[in-house]
Amino acid sequence: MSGMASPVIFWVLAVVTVGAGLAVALTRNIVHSALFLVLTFIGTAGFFMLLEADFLAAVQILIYAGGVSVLLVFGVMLTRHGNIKLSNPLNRYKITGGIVAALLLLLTGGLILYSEWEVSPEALREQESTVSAIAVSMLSEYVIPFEAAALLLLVALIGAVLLAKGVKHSK
Amino acid sequence: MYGYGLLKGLRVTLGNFFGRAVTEQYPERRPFISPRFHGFFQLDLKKCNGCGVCSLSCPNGAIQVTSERDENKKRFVTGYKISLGYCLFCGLCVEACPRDALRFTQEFELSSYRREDFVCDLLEIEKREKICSREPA
Amino acid sequence: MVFKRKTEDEVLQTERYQINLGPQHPSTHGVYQAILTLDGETVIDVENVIGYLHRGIEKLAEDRTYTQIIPYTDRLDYIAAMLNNLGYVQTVEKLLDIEIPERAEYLRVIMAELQRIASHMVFIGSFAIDIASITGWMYNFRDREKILDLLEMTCGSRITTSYMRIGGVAEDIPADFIPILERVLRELPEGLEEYDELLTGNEILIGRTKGVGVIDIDTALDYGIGGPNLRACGLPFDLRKVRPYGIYDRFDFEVPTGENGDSFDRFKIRLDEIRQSIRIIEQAIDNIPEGSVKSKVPRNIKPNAGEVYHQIEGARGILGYYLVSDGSTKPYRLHIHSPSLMSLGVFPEMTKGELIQDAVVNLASIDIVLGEIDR
Amino acid sequence: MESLFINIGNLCREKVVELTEVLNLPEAFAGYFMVLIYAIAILTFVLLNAIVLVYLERKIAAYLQQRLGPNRVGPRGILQSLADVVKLLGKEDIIPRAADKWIFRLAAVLVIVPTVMVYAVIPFGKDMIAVDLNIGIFYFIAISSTATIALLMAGWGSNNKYSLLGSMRVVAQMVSYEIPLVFSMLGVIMIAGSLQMSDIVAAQKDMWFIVFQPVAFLIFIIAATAELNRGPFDLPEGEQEIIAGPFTEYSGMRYALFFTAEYANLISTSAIAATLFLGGPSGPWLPSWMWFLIKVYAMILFFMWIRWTIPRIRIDHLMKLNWKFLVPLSLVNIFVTGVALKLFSGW
Repeated sequence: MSGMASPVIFWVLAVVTVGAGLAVALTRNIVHSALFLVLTFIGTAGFFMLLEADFLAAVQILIYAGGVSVLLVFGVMLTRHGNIKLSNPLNRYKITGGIVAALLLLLTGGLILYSEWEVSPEALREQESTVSAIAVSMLSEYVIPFEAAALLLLVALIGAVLLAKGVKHSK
Repeated sequence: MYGYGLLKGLRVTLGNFFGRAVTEQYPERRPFISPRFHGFFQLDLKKCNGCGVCSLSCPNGAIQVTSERDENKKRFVTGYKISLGYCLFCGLCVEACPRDALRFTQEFELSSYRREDFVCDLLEIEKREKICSREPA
Repeated sequence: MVFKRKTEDEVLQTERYQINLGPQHPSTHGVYQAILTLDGETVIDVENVIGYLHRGIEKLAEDRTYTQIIPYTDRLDYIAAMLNNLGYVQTVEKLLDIEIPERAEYLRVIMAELQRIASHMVFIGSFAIDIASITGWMYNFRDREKILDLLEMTCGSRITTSYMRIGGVAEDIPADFIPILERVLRELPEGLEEYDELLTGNEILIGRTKGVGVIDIDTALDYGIGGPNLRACGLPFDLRKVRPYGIYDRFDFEVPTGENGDSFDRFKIRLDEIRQSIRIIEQAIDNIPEGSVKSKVPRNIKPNAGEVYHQIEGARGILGYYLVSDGSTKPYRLHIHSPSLMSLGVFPEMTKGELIQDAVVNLASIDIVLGEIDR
Repeated sequence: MESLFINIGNLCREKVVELTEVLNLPEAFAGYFMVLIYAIAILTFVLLNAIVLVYLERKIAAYLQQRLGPNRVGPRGILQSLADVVKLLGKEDIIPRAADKWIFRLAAVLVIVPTVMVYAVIPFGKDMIAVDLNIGIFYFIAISSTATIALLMAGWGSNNKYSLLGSMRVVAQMVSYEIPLVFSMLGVIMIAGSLQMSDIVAAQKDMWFIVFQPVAFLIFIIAATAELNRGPFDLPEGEQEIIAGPFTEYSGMRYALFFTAEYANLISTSAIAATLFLGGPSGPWLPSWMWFLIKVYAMILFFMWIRWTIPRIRIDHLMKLNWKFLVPLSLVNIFVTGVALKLFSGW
């Protein structure tokens, strides 16, 4: 991205993403808020693009934005009225929810503020593509977390299969 | 092997892909209409005496025949209206005609825009055609 | 934390909903409505709603002479008009107790079997289209056209034939009928081969129809189903064989039966029946005598007071006519026992617990014609 | 001939650069204009081909069924789809009263966006990729996965039970068939060693990947048919059961947009199949873009042939086919490819 355009794009993206994020929380219709969630994810993917992390951007769209459709299905199937207020049993805990959200914001904000970011554009330029860089670091430096995540996903997968099977038996 | 049936089906359709089309190309090529086809009606004025058997035989009462008697007490037809909107094209009237005056033609394009057009006066049509045919070409 | 076992009511219940299959729907055969209660894609309950095509043919018949009713029978099962004609005229003949000429009997058999083939072809075609093989439908209608041409040649109409008359048939066949018929009979097996390759052997079709919509013999008999649908359950009950009417006892043919009574058997049995009908027609061509085609019947038919019931093997099952005469020129009452109505009755039974897609296939497989159901 | 379109592109670029100089705009604007020009070119290509494909589909179906197909408008009916477009434009735009109006309206527009976006990475010819991203094929997968959302929006927004049922089927089908689709591509990517489209095309210089990866090609064809909602896998719009699925309530131009998207997807998926397995835009004698078109249309004809022959599969069989056959098979394929690569080329 050329120098002049990126601030403009950044601010457009920022407004869209944050606005959509707010809309997710504030919209009453659950399907609408899921759709705004898609917009939030796509905005985040845009940020990754701006940071020249194109692989991450594609992953963001594939996994999150694409995956929202499943969320939407759940939203449609598990709610009766299309109105969150009526179908969400946890809606009463306003104060608790507010406190948790504030704490989370504090935590992440603090982490962002106090971490020392190493920015080296040169190192980025050296690599041909982010894909191979990610591949190399995943299979060398971070191989144990990578495998652990894989194992976790496998467990989740088998668990899902078992749950689905169990429902069928009880019928 | 699973999938063999699908392949056989694909072969059949591919074979027919290169075959000839079997559909009728109606306005360009007139279809062959068999001689017995139940199309429009034709009334032979010379034979018809307006007896009204056809009208009686019609299950739907689609035919209206009016007749008068001339000075020799001989009956002749004065009006022959057939309502195509009610007609079943079953052919009972043609079969019932004792003098073979009524018969079917192969004309099948009988659609019309107005309801009134379905009431056809066979007498009028016959007369008109006679005049037309008399005129030199 | 203690986990309590949830009772039946506390377990997450899925909401059921209803959708209308018809009266305007791509796959109802005619104007028919089925109210499906669904749980997801599974059909929980089916409710038949009929009567959209009611024209009061039975009542109309009370105000028509015996001959005038014939064109109305065309409109009952409009896929197989010849068979309706045949059933009706044989009923009146039974009431009048008249003999009909040999040639007319043979012509009736030829026409009835041709019509049966045409009707089964419509079944195979619409079955194909209901599992979304539109090409199969086209091929069937291509071959059915040949039969319709033959019918048009003989009686002037393609669908509403009105060919049979009380005491015979309306007209003798034209001179070139038999050669053309023989050619068509030679060509039909080629077409059948094509359907076999395109449809019968198709794994997707087999997967969708085998074991789907199963009717066992007892259920079928309870619901009064006849015809191919009953034979698909494995019972070789064919009126042409069991209680021969007309001259059917002179023909040599087999009664194909199915094994499981599922949709596939109902599909397959029609293909087999087409082959048997071809056999019957071939025998009829060989043996057809010369002679008149209509016996002497008074123009005004006035049967003695009385009642009669006659049934024939229609394309869809047992087609029965119940006729009450009060001695006048018009029947006092005509009741038509329509096979489709019987078949439709079992549709909810066979569809419950299956998927929507199966419901469509099941509806196609029982081969209903709404003209006959609503009358 | 070979560099016809490249020359046109260069000519455009020169003119645009001149124009920006005349207008005294910053240099970067020339790049933006070029992006716009590429986008318009691709959109024209997609729309033109969609119109051709509507005609072609009807003709192919007709010939397979021993009919003639459209033959009224123009010679041999070639103007039929144009006439249809005009008719659709003139039709009333019906929005059901109970519909979620914004979602209903938006869905018809959104469905076309990812469809057109994937064309950015398709190699139409030698050096004829709009953006040769180094994650090319992954970009295609990511973008095309979002098409599900638009269809789901259409189904939910219509507030119609048939539509909702259809969009549920869309999600179930498209989300699950994405897995074998991606896995079947992996074999090719492993051999090519790159996600970049130009690298994948270059790797097939000697031999098309269909030779090395026949199983992957088979899986790709099946999964792609399911992703396209075509032919035996057209459950989401299964006419016999749920009228037209998510499109039931749509009429006029909105319906046409769904139709266009469907055919645009058909072209792009065929293009991907041609690029990954059939050597992309390479071939002797003819210019590369012509080879590419020939290969794409060969794939399209194949898809049409299948659609008009094979009956629709049932939903539970659909899922079984995916999870019990295609996914394991594609995993085995990846494993075998890896072992073979290790044995024969030592990475």
